[in-house]
Amino acid sequence: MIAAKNQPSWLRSLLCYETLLLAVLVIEWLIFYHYGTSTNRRGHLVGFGTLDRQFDILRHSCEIGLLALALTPVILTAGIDLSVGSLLGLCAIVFGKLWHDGGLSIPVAAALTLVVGAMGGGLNAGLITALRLPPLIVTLGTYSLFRGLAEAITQGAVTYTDFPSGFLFLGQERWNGLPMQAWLFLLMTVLVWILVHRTTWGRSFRVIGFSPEGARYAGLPVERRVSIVYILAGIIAALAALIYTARLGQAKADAGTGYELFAITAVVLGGTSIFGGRGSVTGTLLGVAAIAVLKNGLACLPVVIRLNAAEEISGLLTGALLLVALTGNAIPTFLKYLRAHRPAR
Amino acid sequence: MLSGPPTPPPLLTLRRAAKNFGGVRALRGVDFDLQAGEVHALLGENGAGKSTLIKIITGAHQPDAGEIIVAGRSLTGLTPSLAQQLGIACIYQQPALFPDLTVAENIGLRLEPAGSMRRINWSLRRQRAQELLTRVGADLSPEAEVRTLSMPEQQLVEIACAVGAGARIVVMDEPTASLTSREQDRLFTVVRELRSSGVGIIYISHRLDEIFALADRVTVLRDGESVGTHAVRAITHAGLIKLMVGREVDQLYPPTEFTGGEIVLELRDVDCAASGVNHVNLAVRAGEIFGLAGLVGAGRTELARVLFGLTPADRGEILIQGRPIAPRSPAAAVALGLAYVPEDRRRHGVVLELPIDQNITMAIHPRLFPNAWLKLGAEQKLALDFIRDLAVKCAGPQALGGSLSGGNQQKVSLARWLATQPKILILDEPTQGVDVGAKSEIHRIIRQLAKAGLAVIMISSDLPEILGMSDRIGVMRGGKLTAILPGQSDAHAVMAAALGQESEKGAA
Amino acid sequence: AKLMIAMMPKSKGNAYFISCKHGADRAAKELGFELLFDGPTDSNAAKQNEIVENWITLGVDVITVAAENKQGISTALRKAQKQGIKVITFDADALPDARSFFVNQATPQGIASGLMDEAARLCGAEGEFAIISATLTAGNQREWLKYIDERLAEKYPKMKLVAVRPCDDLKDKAQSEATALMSANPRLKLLMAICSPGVPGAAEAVKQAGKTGQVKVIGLGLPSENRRYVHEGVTDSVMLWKTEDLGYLTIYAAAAVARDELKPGATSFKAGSLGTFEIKGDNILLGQPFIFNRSNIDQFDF
Amino acid sequence: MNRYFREISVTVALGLVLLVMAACAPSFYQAQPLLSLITREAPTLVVMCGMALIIISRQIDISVGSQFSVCSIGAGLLAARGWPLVAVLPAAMMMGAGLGAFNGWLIAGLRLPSIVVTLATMVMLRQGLNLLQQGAFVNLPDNVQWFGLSQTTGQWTLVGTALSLLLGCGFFMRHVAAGRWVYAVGTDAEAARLAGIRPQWVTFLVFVFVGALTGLAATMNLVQSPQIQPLVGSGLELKVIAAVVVGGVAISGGRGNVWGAFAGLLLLACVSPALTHLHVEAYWEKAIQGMIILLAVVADGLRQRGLKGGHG
Ligand SMILES: Nc1ncnc2c1ncn2[C@@H]1O[C@H](COP(=O)(O)OP(=O)(O)OP(=O)(O)O)[C@@H](O)[C@H]1O
Ligand SMILES: Nc1ncnc2c1ncn2[C@@H]1O[C@H](COP(=O)(O)OP(=O)(O)OP(=O)(O)O)[C@@H](O)[C@H]1O
Ligand SMILES: [Mg+2]
Ligand SMILES: [Mg+2]
Repeated sequence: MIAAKNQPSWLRSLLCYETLLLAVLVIEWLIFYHYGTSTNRRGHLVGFGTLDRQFDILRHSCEIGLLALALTPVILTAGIDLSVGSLLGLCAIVFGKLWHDGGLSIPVAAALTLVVGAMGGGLNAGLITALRLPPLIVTLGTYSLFRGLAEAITQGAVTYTDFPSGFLFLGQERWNGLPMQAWLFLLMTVLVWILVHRTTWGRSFRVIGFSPEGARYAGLPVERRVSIVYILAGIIAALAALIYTARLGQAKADAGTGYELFAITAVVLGGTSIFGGRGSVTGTLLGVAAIAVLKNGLACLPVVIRLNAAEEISGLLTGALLLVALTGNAIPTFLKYLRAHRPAR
Repeated sequence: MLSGPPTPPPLLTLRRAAKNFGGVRALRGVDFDLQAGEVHALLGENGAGKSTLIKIITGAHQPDAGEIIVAGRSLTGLTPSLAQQLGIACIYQQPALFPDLTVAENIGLRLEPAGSMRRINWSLRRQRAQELLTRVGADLSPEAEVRTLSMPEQQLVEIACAVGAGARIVVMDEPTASLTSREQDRLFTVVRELRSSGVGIIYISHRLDEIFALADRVTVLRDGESVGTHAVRAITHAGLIKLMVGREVDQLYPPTEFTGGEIVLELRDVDCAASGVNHVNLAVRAGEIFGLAGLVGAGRTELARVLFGLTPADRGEILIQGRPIAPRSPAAAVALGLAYVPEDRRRHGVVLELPIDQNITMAIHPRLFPNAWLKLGAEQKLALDFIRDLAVKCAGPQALGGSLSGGNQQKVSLARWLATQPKILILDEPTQGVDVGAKSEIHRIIRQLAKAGLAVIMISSDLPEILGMSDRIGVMRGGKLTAILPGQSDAHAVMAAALGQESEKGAA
Repeated sequence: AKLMIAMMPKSKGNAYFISCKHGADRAAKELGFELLFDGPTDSNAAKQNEIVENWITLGVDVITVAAENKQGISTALRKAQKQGIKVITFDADALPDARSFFVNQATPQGIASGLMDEAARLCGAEGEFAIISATLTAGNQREWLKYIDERLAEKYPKMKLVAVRPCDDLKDKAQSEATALMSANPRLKLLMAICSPGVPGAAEAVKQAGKTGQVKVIGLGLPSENRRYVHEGVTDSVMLWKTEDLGYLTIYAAAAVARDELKPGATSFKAGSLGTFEIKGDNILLGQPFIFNRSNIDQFDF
Repeated sequence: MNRYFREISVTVALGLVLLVMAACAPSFYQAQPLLSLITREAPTLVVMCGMALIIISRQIDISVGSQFSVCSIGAGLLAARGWPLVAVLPAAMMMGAGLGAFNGWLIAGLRLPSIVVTLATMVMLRQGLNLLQQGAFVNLPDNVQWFGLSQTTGQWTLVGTALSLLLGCGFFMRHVAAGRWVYAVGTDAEAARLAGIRPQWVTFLVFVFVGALTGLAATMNLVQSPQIQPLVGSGLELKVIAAVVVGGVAISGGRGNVWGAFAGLLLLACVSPALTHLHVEAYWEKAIQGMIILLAVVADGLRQRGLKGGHG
């Protein structure tokens, strides 16, 4: 995006947005490693540089990471899904209810939860494709609807807890060195990456993002492809719900409140254009990482902890980072615009 | 100073205007002038820089170098609104209208004076719009939303705007590209009226006969440079073409070699209420070029859309090689061997943000990538072949569709559908906005495809093209196929059928 | 070095906890400790976890927590304990093995029956009333509602709870809800708000509806936010323990635990200027909730 | 073929709700509670007018809720310091306009996508306010409430202000050139440029305008009670966006009007009190809100589909 046309291709790929973001991430990481790791007053080595902490960051960012992953293809098709956070909540409740009240075994309940996620995504998909409604409005409606159903099912009151330890393993333990959910997240990342970057489906998401009409005239099955991205988003949201439930050991109707905004922030920070067509899964991954590292790294700085406002400061900085990234990403197009519309004299 | 003939000072002068887009040098130091009361034609191949030149004149683009002098004033930093104040009006190649607003409001927004806090008089607006529409011969309601209009109808609204602006300089970038001869005649009358009232008109067209019919002087552009300005009276057809292309071009249509083949496509009583297609019966044979003529809004594009599954038929039968089919989506139609090169190439034909190679392979994903797995090498190779075969002028297969000129976009759009190796090819205005060189190239390709056994349906508003290329000519009116004429019909018979004056014996 | 005590409310913007903080600040000053006070801006179990992690990083000496959710926070607290950090809870307890003491301001039963009894007293133990809660899903609210229901069934059969409406901790929404509740239930005798923004919201609604005295308002809230309405006679009484004392006591207990002065098995505990408190098991009891009304509200400035 | 189908269908839906209420719970229609309800929605209505403009110009602003909070607290602090209301009001509007100008500069000046810019400023404003105010209420002096008038006069003043603003916006958007420019820019910014309109200025000014309106709305909310909470206005953005789109303003710009948005706002604002009157349990409320949003757009979608067939 930044490179001009006549540069060699290796240089162009080096200067792409993802590389810059990676650089930011590495710098961020090094700074926090340096200033955020210490032997604390109790004599323990603590902070950002400890392996435990790194794993915690990983564990805490998996759900939002999954939602960001789910949103990447959606945003590539120039759509949006505001309902993923609510769907996460609904799925968590459904899972809890199936297991607790329905007496189903964990795997069956989990499988059914994924089906419910797919159905939630399918509702979005149906309204968006069959009736040609704008995704923003449809998912604004289902944002309320899904959360409302979760509250209605539990009457707002029930919290499902006491899941068996075999299930909690999914969210709280390590397997082969990494937290269990990190493996799942990795697997999903690879799958979505392949889908988006290596298959004709991913290609058609982009075409639809740039020009839905053009895609239809080219004989691409637009409705089916668009449906797929929303259904996939629903399934991934359901998976995130399982992980969330396992991590916290409880399923409650307010699970995942506000997650959609974090996920969208991560996707956009990752360089995916909100207007569709442009973007990459790698970027999303880096975006999620950049936000998670910023948030957790800040919280490791003794200065920030003593200010008693880690959350506020990280919120402020995330917003600022987003604006800076956007501005940076927009500079080339802006310059191009200037060149086209102003005399060079 | 040179002492020329004693002409009054020109309305507009351009001196050494230059414009680059990134690496593309669209204009390199062009001189141009326009006198009051003349029609000055601009001619050149696709991508020669005509549209860029006029965008500089209207302030839509700022030149990188050079000078614009309007009425003796040298201008820097010309903007669209300043240009309007100076009396420059323009009909762009791509209608620059507001699709969500009504025709009346579109005209109002262009023509009413500036002033942000001004009251809007809606009835005056409507009345004025109605007058202008009548004047340019457009049978449109001022209350219609522009998005519901077809391309040619939108073009008419643009013309109405330009006429209404009372401008001293009117620029028309291929205004007739999608007009049929009746609107064209109407437009010519308007242009002549304007000229006689002292307006200077810059007129761009790829149709040479229009230039000879209308223009006083002609400036030819080649590769962003002016290769000379001539009085139309003093130059010949062939001379002009040579100036444009730099070589002689055979302007004759390649001869038909159609001798008859099996029926590939058959329509029986096809109806589509949503798009107004009404009881169409038709049979097209392998190797045949079936031309579809008609006036604006006659429903030819609509028929193509029905065939291609964009607006599925609700009654009747469509058969391909005798088998009944019911395409309900373009995807289904493509699988059945249909291909449709749409008329609005910027919206439907190419995806402007994607590179040429991806544009070309877009319709053949299932065949080129059978496991849904992308193979970029194969894609690139295929694209290079088409770029070579169709002589697409571009920086390479990775160049974005949007960086191409209109004609080259058309070739990419055509390439996409040739790549599907269809049985039936529907071409909607295949040479609209395409220069003579490329046009004869496309005609040759169409002929070749027919010879290879394709059934071709060619929709065109360019009557000579229909007459020259078609083996049979279908004429549509009001969504009905009203007549099918033999290929060697004369223009009168076709026009009569299109206008509905045709009698039964005409068809026999 | 100075001892460092960290205190976490359920949500730090909440006036209730801000008032706790005042007491805690006072205690920390008296004892010469450094006090950290941080929490989520909205009640959120996951964020509480993260903040505990931060404090482990810093290596504070004691962590005191008002747990949003028992299970949610306990893992992190156990981790802190493993690192030698002492943990006590206040306001809302975690699992017993994740902390050494719980500073118990009042049991949920105590709060619920206190509110219910006060409501019954004001209504003459009969008639309709409605409740405004924080959010539908907040854990403590659910618990209080449960005990209110129990108390109602047990002691006040002639009273009828007509509706429970959440206000999302927004005062303005509480006001709208209260307005609608009053017009939908013309025989409504009392509005009970069980979250602190709800009380002034309900009071404002009653005042604007001109039903002062006709519809009574009670709730859990701070004197400072309700003083005006209590004086105007809109709000009849606000129930709350002395929140400053809660903060003060918590910090004293934390300090004592840190210095190993307070050990399991103790039965009483002396907290600075407040005097001695009873310990029941591992619960340090603050005492009964306090009811503020027109006669005494001016004596309190939190 | 009716251009105003959505506006009409929303109004019909609103009418249905009101009819149901008349049949099932006539207690809904009592003058004082209704006036109270309308007064509470008056600031929302003001913000909604701004949001309608923004969406018509093909942008979106999800930071209005945070702007509202900042203006409320800012104005509250000024009032608490003894500023008279005549000074507080313009100050709040200036504050809002400033915040809007910042958004507008990023969106129109630097050409950044509005949904992301305002997402960032939403988070930043909210967190900044948390940082400074730590959630504490601001107590207001007595003379602020109802502008120092009586309650009924104050309520009517607020309702009157909001309604005249609605009328003004409606008139402006239909009959004043600048209003039509907003439509033109929302329909096609490039075409607007070629027609001599400066789309970037229009966009910028629309954001400034909505900021100023948010400041006005914050003040209108401020005078309604003796204290103000920093959380005030959270969730406001979703409420007004939902009202505007349910009321038929196209999210893709260029279509719709404030009247439809007004009907949408009334419809959504009615749901909660209506459920209370019908004695429906509170935990159904969000689900029903969601259903209403979906039904309103589905009705329109079905109609469009019926009209256009397979057209795209
Ligand atoms: N916005 C743009 N960005 C990049 N390149 C451009 C742009 N507009 C035009 N060009 C390039 O400038 C050259 C001149 O284009 P222009 O549209 O002026 O040609 P034209 O003579 O009007 O052709 P046609 O007859 O096909 O309309 C072409 O090579 C085109 O690709
Ligand atoms: N999207 C649309 N919705 C409703 N009506 C439409 C739409 N597009 C076109 N029409 C109408 O359908 C009729 C036929 O369309 P169109 O003008 O494309 O036919 P055509 O014969 O292909 O003309 P041409 O090829 O000269 O453009 C016209 O009356 C037009 O107004
Ligand atoms: Mg051109
Ligand atoms: Mg056509």
